[in-house]
Amino acid sequence: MDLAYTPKQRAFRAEVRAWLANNLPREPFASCDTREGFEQHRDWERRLFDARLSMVMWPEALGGRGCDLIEWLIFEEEYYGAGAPMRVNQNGQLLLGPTLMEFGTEAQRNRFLPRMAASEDMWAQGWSEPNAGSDMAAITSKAILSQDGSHYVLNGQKTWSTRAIFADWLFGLFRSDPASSRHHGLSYLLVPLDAPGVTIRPIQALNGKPAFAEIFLDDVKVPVDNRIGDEGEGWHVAMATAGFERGLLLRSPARYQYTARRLVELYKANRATADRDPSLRDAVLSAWTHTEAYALAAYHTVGRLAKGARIGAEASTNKIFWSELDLRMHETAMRILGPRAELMTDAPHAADADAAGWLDGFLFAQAGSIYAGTNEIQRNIIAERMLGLPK
Amino acid sequence: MDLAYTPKQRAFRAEVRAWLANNLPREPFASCDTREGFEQHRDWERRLFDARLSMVMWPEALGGRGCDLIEWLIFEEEYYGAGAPMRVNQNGQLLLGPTLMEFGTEAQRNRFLPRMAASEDMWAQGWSEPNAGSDMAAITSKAILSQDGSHYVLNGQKTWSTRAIFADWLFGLFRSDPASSRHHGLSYLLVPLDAPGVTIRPIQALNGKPAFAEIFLDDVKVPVDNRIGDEGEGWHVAMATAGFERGLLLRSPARYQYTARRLVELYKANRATADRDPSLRDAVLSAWTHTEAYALAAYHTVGRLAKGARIGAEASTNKIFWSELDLRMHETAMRILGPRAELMTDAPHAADADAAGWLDGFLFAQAGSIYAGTNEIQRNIIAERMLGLPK
Amino acid sequence: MDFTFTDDQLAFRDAVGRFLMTEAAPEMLRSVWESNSGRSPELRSRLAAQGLTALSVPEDKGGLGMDDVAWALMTQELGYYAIPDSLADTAYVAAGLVAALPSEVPARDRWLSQIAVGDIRVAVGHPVNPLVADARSADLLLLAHGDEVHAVPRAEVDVTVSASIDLSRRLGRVSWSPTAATRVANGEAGRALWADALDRGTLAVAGQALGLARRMLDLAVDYAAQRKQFGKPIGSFQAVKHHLADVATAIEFAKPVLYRAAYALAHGEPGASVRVSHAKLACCDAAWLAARHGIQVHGAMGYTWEVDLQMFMKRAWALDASWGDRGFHKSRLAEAILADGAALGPGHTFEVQA
Amino acid sequence: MDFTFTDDQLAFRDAVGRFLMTEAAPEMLRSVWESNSGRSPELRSRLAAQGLTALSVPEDKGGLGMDDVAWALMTQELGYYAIPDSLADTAYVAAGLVAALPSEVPARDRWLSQIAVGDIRVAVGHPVNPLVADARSADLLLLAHGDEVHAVPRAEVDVTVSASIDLSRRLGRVSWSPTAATRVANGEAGRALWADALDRGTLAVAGQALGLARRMLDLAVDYAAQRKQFGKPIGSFQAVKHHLADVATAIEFAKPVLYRAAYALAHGEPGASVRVSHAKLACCDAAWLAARHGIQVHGAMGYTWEVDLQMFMKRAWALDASWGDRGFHKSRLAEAILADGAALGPGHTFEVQA
Repeated sequence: MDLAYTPKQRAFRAEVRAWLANNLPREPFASCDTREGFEQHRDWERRLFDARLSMVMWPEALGGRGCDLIEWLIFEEEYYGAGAPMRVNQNGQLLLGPTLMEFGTEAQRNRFLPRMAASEDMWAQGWSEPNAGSDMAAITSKAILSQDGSHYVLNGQKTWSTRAIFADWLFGLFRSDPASSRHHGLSYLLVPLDAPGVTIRPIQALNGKPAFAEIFLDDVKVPVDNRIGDEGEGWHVAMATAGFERGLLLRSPARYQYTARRLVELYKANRATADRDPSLRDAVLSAWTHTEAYALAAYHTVGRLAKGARIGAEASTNKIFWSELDLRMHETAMRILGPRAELMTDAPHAADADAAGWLDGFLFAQAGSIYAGTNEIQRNIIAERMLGLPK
Repeated sequence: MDLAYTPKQRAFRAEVRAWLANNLPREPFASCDTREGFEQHRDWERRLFDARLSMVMWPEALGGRGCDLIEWLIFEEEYYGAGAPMRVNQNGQLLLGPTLMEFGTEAQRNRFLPRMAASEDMWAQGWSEPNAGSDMAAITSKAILSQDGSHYVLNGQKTWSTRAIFADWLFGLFRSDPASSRHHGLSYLLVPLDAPGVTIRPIQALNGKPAFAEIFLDDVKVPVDNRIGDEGEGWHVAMATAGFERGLLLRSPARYQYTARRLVELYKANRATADRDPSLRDAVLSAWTHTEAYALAAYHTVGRLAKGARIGAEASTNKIFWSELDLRMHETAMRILGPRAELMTDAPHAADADAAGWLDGFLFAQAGSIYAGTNEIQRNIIAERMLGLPK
Repeated sequence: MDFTFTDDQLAFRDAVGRFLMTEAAPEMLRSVWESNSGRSPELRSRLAAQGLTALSVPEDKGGLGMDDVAWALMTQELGYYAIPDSLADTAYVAAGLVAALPSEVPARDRWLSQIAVGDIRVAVGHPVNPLVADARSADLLLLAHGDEVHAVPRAEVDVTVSASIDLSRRLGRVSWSPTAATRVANGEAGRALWADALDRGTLAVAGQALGLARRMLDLAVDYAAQRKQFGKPIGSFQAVKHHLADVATAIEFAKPVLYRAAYALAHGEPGASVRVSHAKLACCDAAWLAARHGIQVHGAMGYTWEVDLQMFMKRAWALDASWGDRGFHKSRLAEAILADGAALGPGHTFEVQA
Repeated sequence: MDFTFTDDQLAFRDAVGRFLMTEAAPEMLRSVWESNSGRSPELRSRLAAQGLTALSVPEDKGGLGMDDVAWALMTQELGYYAIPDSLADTAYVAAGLVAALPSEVPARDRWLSQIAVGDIRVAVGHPVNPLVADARSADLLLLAHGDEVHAVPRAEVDVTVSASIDLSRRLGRVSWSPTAATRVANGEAGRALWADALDRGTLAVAGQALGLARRMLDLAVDYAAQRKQFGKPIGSFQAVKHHLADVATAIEFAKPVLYRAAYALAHGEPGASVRVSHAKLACCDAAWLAARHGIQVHGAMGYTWEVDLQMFMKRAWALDASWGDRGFHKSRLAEAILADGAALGPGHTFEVQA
């Protein structure tokens, strides 16, 4: 155990910090669930890419800089600690990206990853279907191989596809063996969203913005080259991704530590009123202890990964921990804000800086225990795979 | 809605208060899980009976005074508010008693109830078996009717029978139809514990005292006159009792309100140290709000019963509410006591009055979410019978 | 001692419920939410036609002269159907305040009968609320200047609107200048009027929160019964059952707290304010939990604008800190419970110490 | 940056675990619990024979010179097997304190080698604990008189015993009179020694609590897998699964907090005390939850003396407030977190501000 950062790591932190200090947008962007905000975030991603900071863990050849996981954590700390914009293409970069690295052909990696790192292609995920939510293996969307074996013909419907109305590509699972059921006979395909037969209908989220979309596929032709891994192996390929999603990559600790810091500041700025409810002070302290615990667990896991360990079912404990922590922190903020909590941040009165962002964050936190596998499913996984309790 | 007590109700409260003031034991009794304490509590019950205060709701002819439920609540408030001893025969009086009233023959009522009210007979319950806990319908203990139909022959094992090593009688369910299964073919029988073939083995509780017993039945003869209700109807008869148990009777609000008052006093006496943990003040306030809510719900229910309503699955909400409230209150007391919490109250150092009783209460509170149907079972009942969710 | 409602009270509650079920259906809620004014004159006039604006107005002023206990039932219905209107502000809080004005106030009786027939919408600007609900659409505003109560016509105030997450709440910051002409009470009388208004406003929120909790529970139960995953209704999974059982339990034990507070208020009990704060906390806890488990049971559907649940959740979240946030009401509780010689414990649930 | 243990550290931990599994089996625990002294000399000497009494003693004094990080693993094993002995008090807390005494103290080296070979049991009377663990059975007591540290032979103190719910904890109130002969440190040095002892004692409790949590989880999992109701193992019911998943999660996120605190202590980081308080709170929370869900999953069996669970629960409850209760450690946290200019947020998890 050696908890000192190496000079190289310190230098990298300094570089990232300096770059952000010089390049951070002066004005906050519009919500990335709007066209305007989406483009602002996309431009920002291009600037990150030009500084080779968009996907620091990727090989240089693919637009990254070959950082290890510790350096990645350092990047995340600086990035979120600076209050930098959310990563609008992260579903592609962090869910599909690692899958392509592991299961893609060299041609596929070269074709898709650099453009993904540069956000020239924006990606939306296509897992869920109207009747395949928690039960993902219930997927029915079909991908039938053409006679000549050159392409698949897709029919069906996907849903809950994040910001798909603004995206260029869809990645997801399709049933390539019509006779198959459950986890078998699925293939992992990449679908251009401008292909004939694709219809995209926005779904308005709690905040009234088109944060998701339904995607209808009507005889959509997708070349076989767009399949990742072998035909029928899609579940296996996707689960690796799901593992990543539940695990660290998509939810590094830094953003929660940043929220905790803001919460402490909010409490200190409103202490007189906040302390009328004694539970709030305790909740604020817990915000620090729990985000710190999450960060420590991340470094511990990363260290074990570096020594060859694999993330197993404990990834599910991460999912539960960050989603419920994030919700508690935002609930605490709402309680501290009291009557100001309900006000839309674009409302004049709420312009007092205190309140900014908390309501949006509170609404978004409501979804944390639902997406990427509900927390009920995660607890089942922990009990069955980590503790070995009977199905 | 009229929330004023009638003159009659006020007079009754005054009478009970005066009697308790004159008759309360000066010294606290030993634990009723010990022989010594059991006898002390039994003598106390006799004194209550002589004042016709042991079963105030029972008809005068059976040793009560025909009080209605409001008067009963008043009695409980005065009784527990005065810190009077726990009711050592309550399993019989409150579980079996109402069942006898509803399903017993006149002969059975006259034979058993007055002696029960006077605690001349002490009763233990015989529901659980080693493999029939939460799943009570899994009962296998047999009661086979003799050729001449004069008596049953009992064989099997009961367990978790409260203070059975000190008791005179057992009431419980037995499978009188060997071919039956689950809820069918069970009969409700009263078994004298001095009958040949009965063996009682004490079970030490968390506190090291013989609070329960296992009861082994080996060809025990029980006259058919000791059956309550029809043969094979035992489940139906017992469920009425179980309903009472989960419901109000066994857990009137007063004892929890008394605990909440003691907790407020404990907090005020230790405020300087307690307030270092801000969550404690909030927990203390919740103790009052939740016990008060429980009392209000009781009066509301009693009022509805008086108008002819029945307690249904909402009885299960009572069970969850009082058991989790009681545990939280005792956990809060442990936290307020800090390093004094772990000390046995008979230990010299703990003689500071503050701590007395909290540790014992904390241990006992651990069982509240388990006995009388675990809280998991209760939540299933609420969901399925009160909300109508699918089994 | 009878802690239940009369059959008449329950029958009236049921009638109002049936009325709102048809008049305030979710589709209609949606259209009002998305409208500019956030208010529907048609709805308001139908509410008036039902006599709902006249509930608190004394009978000799053309009202029904109902008390706080009746409102404990009524506000639950308003919450259950999340009616996009501030009816309780006008018909309960304001009506109560106006009725308690000294008879010298010339306009008092006129206002009462206008409220009764539904001619005016009255906004109440209690100091505990930084913004005034319906300030813009009100005809008359009751505003505080220290202890003074002022009744100010809409024309005499400026309103800056703030948007709430609950689009059926229309909040505004009011700028105005108190004059002798607008003052209707002051000093001790003013203090008393504002104190009563605070308790009534709080009780109205508590009742609505409880109604919202019941509605969100019903919505979640319906969804859990029909939505299938892994080949069976999700409502058959124990985790879902236990989430909803917890909501049902919270509701069961908030209800009587609300009723006790209403009775204390109606009978001017000394401890009424503490009972009211208790009711607000208990009912808002139930609503908060119902929202949390409600959206969890709905899964991604619950996170959408299309599914009705969102309107009820947002209303619950918005009302949570209105008419005094948790800190405010917890302090009122703490003051009473931790006071020396506070009458706590068995026997004090209904016995009012003089 | 490597926040993991070396293979050697883990191997040693495993070896100790295997040793305790056989030497401190539940039956043996029971017999020691029910004995008068609550201590087993045989066990103590076997622990010494394994070198466990020598872990913290410097190598030149015949010890293994292990640091706090090693103890973060070791104390978990002591907790997991709930060994009925105060080994950590002597071999970790006291050894650390004695080793840090000024070399002028004549007896220092003798004590260290006696500790190393297991000849003496040392009780530590830190002011944060009202009673002294093992005061009666100790050979030497380290006692506080203001900032002064006194090393007092058992013969020179009177001990009044208090019984704990955890029968393997033997607590005593100590009466004694400080003399120049017993004083081994004072002033600044004394303050520093007591401060270190507090952090070590706290860390030792945190580690044991985490070990207890892991054991109670294992016991509950085993029981849930074999106990059948309604025709299937209760472990297949979602409610039971979710109870135990929550315990597993609490443990997962307490572990690294414990390790971080141990490292901070071993390297004398300025913020070490805050890390230690954090570890105590996180590990005791995990243990408290493991006890609660553990007994719930065991049902009535968990409420009995016969089932092993009770010994682990009682130990967890007893340790919860030892070496500083929650209020004490929460205040230490609050002071640091709410301080002006506190270094919070991303990037400060390992960066120590000078």
